Amino acid sequence: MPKLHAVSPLGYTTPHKDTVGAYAISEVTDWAMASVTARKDCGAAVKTILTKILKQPAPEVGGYCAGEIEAFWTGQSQWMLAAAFDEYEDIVASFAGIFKGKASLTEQTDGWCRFAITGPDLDRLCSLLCNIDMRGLTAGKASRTSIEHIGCFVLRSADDNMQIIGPRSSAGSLHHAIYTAAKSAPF
Amino acid sequence: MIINHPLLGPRDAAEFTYLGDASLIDRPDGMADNALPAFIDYGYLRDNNAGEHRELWFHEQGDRSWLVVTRHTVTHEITNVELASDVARKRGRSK
Amino acid sequence: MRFSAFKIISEALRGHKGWDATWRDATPKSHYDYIIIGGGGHGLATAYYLARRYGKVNIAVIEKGWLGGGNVGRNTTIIRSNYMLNGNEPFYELSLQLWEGLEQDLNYNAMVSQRGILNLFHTDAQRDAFIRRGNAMLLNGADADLLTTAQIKSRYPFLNTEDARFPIKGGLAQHRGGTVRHDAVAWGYARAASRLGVDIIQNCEVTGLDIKKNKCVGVTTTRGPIKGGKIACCVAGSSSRVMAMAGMRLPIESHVLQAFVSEGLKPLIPGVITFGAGHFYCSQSDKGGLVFGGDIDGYNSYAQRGNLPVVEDVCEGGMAILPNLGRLRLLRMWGGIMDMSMDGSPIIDKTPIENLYFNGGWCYGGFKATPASGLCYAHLLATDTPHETATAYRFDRFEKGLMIDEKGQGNQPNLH
Amino acid sequence: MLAGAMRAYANRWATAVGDRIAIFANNDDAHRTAHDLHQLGVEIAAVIDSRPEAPKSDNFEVLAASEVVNTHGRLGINSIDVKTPQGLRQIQVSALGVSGGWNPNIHLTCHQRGRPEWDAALSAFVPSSDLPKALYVAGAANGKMTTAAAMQDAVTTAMKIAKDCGLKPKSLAVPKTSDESASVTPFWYVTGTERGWVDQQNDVTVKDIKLAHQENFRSVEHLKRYTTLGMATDQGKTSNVLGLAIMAHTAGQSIRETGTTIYRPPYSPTAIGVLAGRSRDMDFRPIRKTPSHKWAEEQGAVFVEVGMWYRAQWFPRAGETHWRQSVDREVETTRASVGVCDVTTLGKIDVQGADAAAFLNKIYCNGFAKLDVGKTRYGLMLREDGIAMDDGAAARLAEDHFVVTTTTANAVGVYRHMEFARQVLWPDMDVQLISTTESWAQYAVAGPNARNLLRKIVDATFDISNEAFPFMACGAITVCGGVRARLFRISFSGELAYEIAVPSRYGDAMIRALVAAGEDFGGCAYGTEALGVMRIEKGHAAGNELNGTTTALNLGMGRMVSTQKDSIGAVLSRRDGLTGDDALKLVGLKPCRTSDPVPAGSHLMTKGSPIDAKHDQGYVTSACYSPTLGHHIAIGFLKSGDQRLGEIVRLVSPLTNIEHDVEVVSAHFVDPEGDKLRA
Repeated sequence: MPKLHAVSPLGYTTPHKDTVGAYAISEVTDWAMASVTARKDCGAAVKTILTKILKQPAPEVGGYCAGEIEAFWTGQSQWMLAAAFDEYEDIVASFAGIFKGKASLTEQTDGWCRFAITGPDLDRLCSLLCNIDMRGLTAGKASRTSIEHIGCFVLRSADDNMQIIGPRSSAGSLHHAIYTAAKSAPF
Repeated sequence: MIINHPLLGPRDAAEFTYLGDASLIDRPDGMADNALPAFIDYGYLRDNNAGEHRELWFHEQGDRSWLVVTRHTVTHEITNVELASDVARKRGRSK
Repeated sequence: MRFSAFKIISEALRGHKGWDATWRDATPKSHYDYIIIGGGGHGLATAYYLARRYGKVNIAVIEKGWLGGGNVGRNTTIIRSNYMLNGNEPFYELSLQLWEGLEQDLNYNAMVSQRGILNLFHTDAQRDAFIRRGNAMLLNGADADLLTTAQIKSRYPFLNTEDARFPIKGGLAQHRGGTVRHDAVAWGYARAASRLGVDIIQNCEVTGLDIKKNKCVGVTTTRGPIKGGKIACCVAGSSSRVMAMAGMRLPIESHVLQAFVSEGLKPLIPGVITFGAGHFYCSQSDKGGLVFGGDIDGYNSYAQRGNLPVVEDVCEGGMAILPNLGRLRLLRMWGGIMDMSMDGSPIIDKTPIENLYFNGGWCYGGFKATPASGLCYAHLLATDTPHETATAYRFDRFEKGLMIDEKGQGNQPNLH
Repeated sequence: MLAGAMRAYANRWATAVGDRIAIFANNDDAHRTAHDLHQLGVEIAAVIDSRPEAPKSDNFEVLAASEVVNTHGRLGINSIDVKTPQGLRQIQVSALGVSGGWNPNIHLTCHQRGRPEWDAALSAFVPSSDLPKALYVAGAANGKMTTAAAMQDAVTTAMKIAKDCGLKPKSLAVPKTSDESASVTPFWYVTGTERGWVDQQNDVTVKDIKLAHQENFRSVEHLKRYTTLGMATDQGKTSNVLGLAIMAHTAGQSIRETGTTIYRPPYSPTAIGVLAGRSRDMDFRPIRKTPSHKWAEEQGAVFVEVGMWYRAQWFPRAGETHWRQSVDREVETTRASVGVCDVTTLGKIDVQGADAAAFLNKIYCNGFAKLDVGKTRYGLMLREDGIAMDDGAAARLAEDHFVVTTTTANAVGVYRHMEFARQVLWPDMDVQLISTTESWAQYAVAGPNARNLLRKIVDATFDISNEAFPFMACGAITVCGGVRARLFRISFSGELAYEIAVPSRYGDAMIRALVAAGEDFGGCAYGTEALGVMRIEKGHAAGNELNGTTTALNLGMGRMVSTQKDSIGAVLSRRDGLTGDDALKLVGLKPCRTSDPVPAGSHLMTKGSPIDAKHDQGYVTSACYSPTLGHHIAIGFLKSGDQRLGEIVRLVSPLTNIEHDVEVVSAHFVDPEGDKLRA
């Protein structure tokens, strides 16, 4: 029986990395992700469980909690939960027990590509890419928006560190958009 | 146009998809005796007023909320934005 | 006074002192047999054909602003009859035939230019649908021509056939389609109607409909009440507002459609071209500016002005097929109010109120329909029966399930 | 040229537009221009001022109460005729500057259709007093034409904004500036000469405006359209006020009565490329690729754009010179043995919650409440107007968990529609939705050897025999030694078939493994063309049939619309006009002469009837060459089609010069009883 080897969203066997001037754009593939949506009337209970898992308060509207296990808010009573791929590849099975029917969990790991961007003045870089208020997107915030017609999540973990998460099928186009913006950045 | 999302704050209207008059919330009962005329009215007739208009927008490039936006159709001024689910519940659409 | 070559030469010699008013500005009388609400292209055409073809007299056209200031003055001037459905195609073909004889009919130069229209397609499914449509056109007596990519490349070498996200796989052409000087259409009909005795009353807004026992007997206006035999509403984007005065709700929403013009340049685009993988259409005016447009803005609006996301979308569509436009400057943009109907097709019908008639729901295809709309509406007003090419344009088609939905988008007006 | 332009050339770019300049003006600011030019060493021949009280100058001659009435020169100006109170004078010049005073820059206040108002003291239009909320105008744009007045206005307006925002601003000192005179007396045009230029770009003259008036184009909007005044690249910045003042004068009206047109965006002409940005050429829209894209490229696949996706159409092999050869081979191989096709692009929506089944019962016209766990069912979704919207399969993975598939093209719209139903129509149902389209790489494995192929892939702990995993079964499995996967026994091709899904990162490896496993049976990969051929042979409706105007009844699925429940679209689908005896029905069509094609887009006519639109009986939606049957086949819609099987009808396509007879047959050309599916 053949062994199945994984490839990254950009199609490489190891994650791809680019350096453009002061910017590093790195493909990130070592997170497993699942959407967590509270069942009817379970919003508060799910937040409590998330708080337990994250070991910090569950993210509020527009929030992003970085950590070993991380989560960001994606919609009403809905979060994306992420954990190390090696440990949590079957992430839904890993967490189904703790949510005990209070939330609907759906595997999202491979639905997305993720790019970590580090470098100076990310507000201005991102303002070339999307129309959200980047100065308002401080560390610990997440927002869904559109980048060159691609629906993406933009997460801010620090002033000089952002993550852009986009649909896996458009990884090439999204990477091209970020790369071009970094190249165009006059700073 | 900027839509002041009740959860997320001001967002560019380009992130949203428009559906139409908020009366689309009031879907008739398909099993009722008068269902056919009720659905013809629901499906096809609109007030279409020049002035304040309550309408449904979907935050497609955002949190996937359906919103009821109160907007002036002449000036485009938006005076109120609510979660459509809240409005629907108030209008008696709970199961 | 008739326009003629002789008249032009003699006036040129006399310092153009002899030209008279294009139309007569009338003061409202107390009663008309026919009151047409709306002095746009359709209203003026209705008055003209009512007088000319149906021999009616004592007709008024009342306009709240200046004549031709609605959609006939704010469109992209395209004429065509490339429709697919039998409810539509005979009507639009009638319209195209009327355009072909319009200038002789009206004795007015409306600059009818049959420079052709080309609808590009980019997928096999689109090709199949266009073949179906082209066949429907031919079966209805119109003209249609299927062009291969190679033919398109040789005739329109400036189109992006090299590096396109959605390559051009062919096109459906209607060579009899083209453009008309839009303002001149309103002026031409106004002049011809005025010469037949029609009263054209500007700056006269209808403020109410005088309805007694379910019968409309007149209108109240900002210039006083006017009694009428038959009252005909013909107000495009304002349809819902006017018919609300009669207590009617319509299967119509008002939406804004933007149009754009560039700075002038030497002849580039020989006809009208439409993009099939986005929404963009373009032609070049005789003055040299590119006239182009795209989608409606997408939300109910009476604002006669547009918003930027659609500007961006239209320019993206333009650059996708005409990359050579990149440095051409956009000069001016404007918006018109479209009476978007629930199936994308118009209504020319009696209302449930006696002697009150309705013409509307033209979506953003009203300009090309102007002559046939006027003729068919006049026919309905004169005979109380629908014109043979407009039998499907009834109010009751929605309750009966007989929608005429060219785009297959259903009851969502902003998608038509 | 404009006197202000002369000043700008001189002051900003150190350029003299001529060595002997005259300026014709009606305002004090033009004298400043003359003064500036003089200071820079340009000879000022004269300042001709229409006002009797013109300012005097020690440096140049000022002719008060005078007008320039003519100019001379062939390729450029070399002299002007000036009418002075003392009589006519000819003055030698190399350039003439004209100045009518300044207009406030009111353009932005018009972009929301604000109507400018006439300020008689200023002889200019100023912003509407009824500005949109939160729009303020200060300074010269607001008609404050001197630096000191503009500064004062800026401070006053800033205070007002602060107060309107609920702040309590401290008072601000107005900076001290010079307060030069901006006095102006209207002077619209020189009388006694016919060709006074008004719009210098569009060559509109005083005479043209008078002619417009004579012909009743008196509204300012008519004036603009009739003469093209103000429609060139300056958009009337230099000519509009002048033009309508002349119209007002001609009509014997005030300028206030005459009114003005409004300015439209953009303020400055803007390059189309700037507005389009990066969205051009290949970057016009993003590209979506499936996880097996790279593999397909290696196979030499020919791709086609489907929405944003690129899908492999067929996989040419050595010696195949025409696409039909490749497609026919792929179909024949699949029907004879086994084929593998990438179906990742189909939309997938995860539906969970206690009310998941009840929710699907609302969304689909057919019933879902009683679907067993571990089973899949075909679902037809209607729009609320009763027209078919989309179709797909819904698999019940658990009591409270379904995964729903949509067509590739409609994935986004269906998701939006389902969220509408969930949030707006039934806000208190316990149901949660999320798209999982991209999470799974999904492959169809079809053909008599499909199960045999899968046995080489699916881990042995899972029994996929016909008994354990029958037609329409679904479930979670593992493949290739423990990789999580989902298996659905559904068929689009009409063959014994499965769809198998693995997490997308394994998609590339999976397609390679499936194709390699298929080689043992002489199998192959097939693309969207072969997929299309097989679905037409089987009579399955797809995008060409679900064209936004067809109902369940048209599609031959009228009985699926349940009357036992309230589902979206059911009520309006029952309208008389949609259910008449002559309603279109989906039928199969085959040529009477087997070499004839049956192309999509053709129309159908009753044999012997006139060939015109009035006698139209239907149209062909999808067509292909069927390698299985050895001739072309098609499906399409025909009036009362289900009653007309066996009838010979006329197929016409005047656009492509085709006309011949075809036979109406069942749309199920291959395996109508479905024995293969259940094998």
